[in-house]
Amino acid sequence: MEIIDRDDLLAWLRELQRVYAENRDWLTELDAAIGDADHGINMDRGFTAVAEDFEKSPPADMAGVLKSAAMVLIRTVGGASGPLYGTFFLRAAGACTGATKLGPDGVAALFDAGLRGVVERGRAEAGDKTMVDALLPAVAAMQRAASDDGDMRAVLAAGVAAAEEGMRRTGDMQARKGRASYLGERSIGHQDPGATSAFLMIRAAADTWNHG
Amino acid sequence: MEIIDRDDLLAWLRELQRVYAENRDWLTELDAAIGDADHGINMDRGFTAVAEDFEKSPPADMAGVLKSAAMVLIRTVGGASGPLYGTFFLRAAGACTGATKLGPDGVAALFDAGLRGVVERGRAEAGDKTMVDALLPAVAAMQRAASDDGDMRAVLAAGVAAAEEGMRRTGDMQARKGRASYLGERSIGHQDPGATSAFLMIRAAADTWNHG
Amino acid sequence: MKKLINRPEDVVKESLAGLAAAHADLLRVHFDPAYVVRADAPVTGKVGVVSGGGSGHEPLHGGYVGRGMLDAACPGEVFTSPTPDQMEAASRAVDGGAGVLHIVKNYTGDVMNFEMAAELCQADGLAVESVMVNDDVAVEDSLYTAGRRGVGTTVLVEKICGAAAEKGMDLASLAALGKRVAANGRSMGMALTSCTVPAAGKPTFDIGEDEMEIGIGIHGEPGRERKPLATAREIASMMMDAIVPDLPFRRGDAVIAMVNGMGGTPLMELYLVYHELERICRDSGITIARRLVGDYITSLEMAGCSITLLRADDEMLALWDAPVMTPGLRWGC
Amino acid sequence: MKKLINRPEDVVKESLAGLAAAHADLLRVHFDPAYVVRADAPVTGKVGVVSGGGSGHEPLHGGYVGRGMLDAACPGEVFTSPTPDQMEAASRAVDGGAGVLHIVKNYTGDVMNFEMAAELCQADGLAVESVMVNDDVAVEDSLYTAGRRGVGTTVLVEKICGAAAEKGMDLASLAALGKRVAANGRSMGMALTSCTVPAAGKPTFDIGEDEMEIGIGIHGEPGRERKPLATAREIASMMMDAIVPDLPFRRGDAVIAMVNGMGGTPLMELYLVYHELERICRDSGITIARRLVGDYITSLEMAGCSITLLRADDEMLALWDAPVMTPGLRWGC
Ligand SMILES: Nc1ncnc2c1ncn2[C@@H]1O[C@H](COP(=O)(O)OP(=O)(O)O)[C@@H](O)[C@H]1O
Ligand SMILES: Nc1ncnc2c1ncn2[C@@H]1O[C@H](COP(=O)(O)OP(=O)(O)O)[C@@H](O)[C@H]1O
Ligand SMILES: [Mg+2]
Ligand SMILES: [Mg+2]
Ligand SMILES: [Mg+2]
Ligand SMILES: [Mg+2]
Repeated sequence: MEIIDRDDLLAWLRELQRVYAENRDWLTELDAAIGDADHGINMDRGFTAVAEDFEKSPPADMAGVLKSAAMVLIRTVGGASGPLYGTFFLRAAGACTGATKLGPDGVAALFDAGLRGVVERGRAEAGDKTMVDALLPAVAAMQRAASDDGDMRAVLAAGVAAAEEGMRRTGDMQARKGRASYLGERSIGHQDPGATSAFLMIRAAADTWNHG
Repeated sequence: MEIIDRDDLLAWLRELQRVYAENRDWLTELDAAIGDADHGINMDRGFTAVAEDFEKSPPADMAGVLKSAAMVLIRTVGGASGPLYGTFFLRAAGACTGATKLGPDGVAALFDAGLRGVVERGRAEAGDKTMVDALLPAVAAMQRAASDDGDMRAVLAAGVAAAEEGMRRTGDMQARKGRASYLGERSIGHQDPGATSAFLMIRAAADTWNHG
Repeated sequence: MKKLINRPEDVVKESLAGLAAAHADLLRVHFDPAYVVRADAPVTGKVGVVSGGGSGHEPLHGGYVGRGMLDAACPGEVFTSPTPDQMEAASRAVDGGAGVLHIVKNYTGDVMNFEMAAELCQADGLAVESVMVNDDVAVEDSLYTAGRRGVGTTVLVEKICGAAAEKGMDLASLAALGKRVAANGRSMGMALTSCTVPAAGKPTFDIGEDEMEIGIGIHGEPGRERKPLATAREIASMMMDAIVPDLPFRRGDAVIAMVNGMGGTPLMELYLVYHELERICRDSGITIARRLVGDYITSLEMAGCSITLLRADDEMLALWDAPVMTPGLRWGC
Repeated sequence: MKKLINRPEDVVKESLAGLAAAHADLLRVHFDPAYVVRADAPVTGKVGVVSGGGSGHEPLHGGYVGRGMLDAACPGEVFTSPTPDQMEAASRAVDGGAGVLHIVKNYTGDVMNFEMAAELCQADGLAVESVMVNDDVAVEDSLYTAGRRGVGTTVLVEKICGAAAEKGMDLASLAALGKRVAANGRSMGMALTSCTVPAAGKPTFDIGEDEMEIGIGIHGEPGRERKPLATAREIASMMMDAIVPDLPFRRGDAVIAMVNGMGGTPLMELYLVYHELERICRDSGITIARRLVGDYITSLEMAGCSITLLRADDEMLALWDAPVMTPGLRWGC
């Protein structure tokens, strides 16, 4: 598919519920190693609530879908990831106000807006071993692919590959933000849970939108 | 030896310190099974204190030795066994007031007085699975041996054998006194710690006084 | 064994030193023989209220010394009854001329040691009365045992008798009141894990990862039965099924309820159990007039809880509400 | 996992229901969004004092709601920050017209959620000030971390600011006071065992039978170092060696000291640790003017303790002594 619309966003967010349920224990184990053993639980709770909310009252347009998801995440996730993913979707909603469909460059812009929100809220920089280390290279890769006139598949594939690479590289980093930072050098050698959930989010977009 | 004197009583009580230190863990394990895992600790603490007290101020006569031991045990043992062994030695002291030596029948009378004190204090009957089940047959056997004109060795040997037999038989009994009674039928199959410490006490007398 | 201690043999002494240092406004600790006594003892004309027992159940008993509860407490070694010389010295220290009440949990050791202490006091002209607490419904057939153990109701007897003594009640009436409270209280406990006596160095009992012990005593004594782990709802029901018919508690009764932690259970879980207890009482028409939720009579670091119900008349409720100022219980002042 | 619970996902809700039922005289619990609020809120003309954080630290924060301490507390899931909608609703519920003070422990999640809540309140015309508590000296180099964690000093900030608010202090002064208290408090914790988050079902970390974790956080976050088990004396020294030079506390300083249990440690051991603390302070010329010994900010059933020292001036001491009436802290009324 070359464009996505409201239903595709809905499908993506519903897919995220499945993905975080499936990866709940993995994310929690990653968080147990360098945090407080709840990231998988938080993400699962939040996206289950998002899916339930859509069941009850599916929003009418693209921005509405993302904004509803944001509000539900802010209300239900808590912890660090709640405000961060909440802000991500809030800003993503802002990026498609009024839109009914998005092409490859629109998708890249959506993720870029979300990323900016995360950085503003959490003040993390590249290399701090956070979700930013997956999101930042992913957004850069998507923007590059889009400006190279890549199609949707290419843009998403570039995002997934860069996010995965970024996620893996968090393993070697020393955390400087979030709970993991309290470990100092002991955080090295463990992959960051938030970077992992961010990678899963982008891969779910690719999986959902490429098989449309 | 055919008679015992003050020094023999002192030697016996000092030997008891060694015996209870050596059997501390065993007695405590027996108590862990059907009680609160402290009988060995209690006996060890008490008789260590008795020996220390003798170090500082060795009493002048037989009754004094037993009475001092009683007072120290009452002050330092606590639990059920503190008042019971305390009363045992208090009454034993009463049985040799004014005496400077005891023959076989005097020794039997000493243990008999102690036993009566234990029964008065604890109101246990034969078969209740307590120290009485070692003391009662032991005293009966010593009295029988003494009235058969047995010598000291014979009287003590009879006491040790009967105490050991009585101690072993507590294994099959259901406790009706003390903490172990809370277990009901679950107390069956475990040897009583107090009967065991009582057997050790009598055996220590035989060991000490027969090698004089 | 993992404990915040120095040498096992110094645990009780050093902990008492900490208690004394932390609460010098309320109490003093005497060593050799060891007892905890309220700062302003003896109070002239007032009956002295004394309790005691093995250590390891904190805040019981030392944490209840102060105003409006205990005048003195005698701490034994961990899970081992204190000795008559402690009790005698404590009794003398709180003797304000109106006699002394001993509150004794029904354990062979405690009973015999307090008996000897009472004999010593009385031989010396000090009037002593005793109240025995034996409220543990887990001990089923008390005819063939040393009788029921004294557990949670002890806290309530100490509070209510302490308040009455503070108000000037005489020794005979106080003993009668204490017996009435003891007679109307029932408890039952359960454990998820064992405790470890410092001097023993290893857990008192083994228990599987999916087992619990129902009817446990406060010294890790095995209880009624070993069962598969159940939910808080089921556990609360099991305990109430043993407690309620025993007195029995009846529709319309007003009670003081206690959900007590054994030492290793988070407060969060105790409130959760209280939520279940409240539901069961509501369904049975029993009114919880007053309540305590927290660690009041513990077993070292054992995980688990106990439930105590006391059928309370108006006098008991008024005495319950009276001011109390101790390290472990404080209100109204 | 051995816990007195029903379903892991209902733990927080059911425990709050128990808290509400047990302390109806002091507080109410609102669900959806969840917050605990004093029974008589809002108090007209008084600044509302609000805190909150993940659950599992009881009595913090819900147990400190009542008179003279918190007006409201927002409980998150276990060890997970609450959400802005809870904080906003709680702030509105205690708004008596004089604004609201947020007391926030420095964790990324708590800080960001309270930040969003403050934005929501302010957008609606409700004045909000925040005090951040970041007293954990175990976090050594705070330049390269999310900053120091908020731990034991939180209890003291809540008590002191709560008392000041009750006396009518205005929002700006209250925020300044809270910051002064936070700036003068230092803490350090240690653990003997791990805790288990109900929803995770297994221990957060593995620790050997003869190891301890020094500098642990209140969520079982690994600390400064894993060490062989030591005595209480050595442990108290290690913690004080980190705490004292940090502020630094000096000869002649008067402090409020807290020896806090992590949830699974018997009170007996906490008093023993207090005994060590007292000796160290005496030797260093630090005067313990006030103290708390007990479970005040816990980590579920974790065994271990923390020490907090607050250099207290006369104003703080007077506010410390002011009446407080909450489930978790009560004196003077
Ligand atoms: N300041 C920050 N900026 C960006 N991401 C952050 C920041 N702090 C933490 N994170 C991310 O949040 C993740 C942890 O989320 P989660 O476990 O749900 O929350 P908490 O740490 O409150 O328990 C981390 O793995 C990290 O990726
Ligand atoms: N009423 C009693 N009469 C005689 N012996 C008793 C009685 N009650 C208990 N005992 C004895 O005391 C022993 C336990 O002593 P100990 O463990 O030192 O005290 P406690 O039971 O108070 O911990 C039991 O094994 C039993 O032999
Ligand atoms: Mg986490
Ligand atoms: Mg015993
Ligand atoms: Mg004992
Ligand atoms: Mg968390």
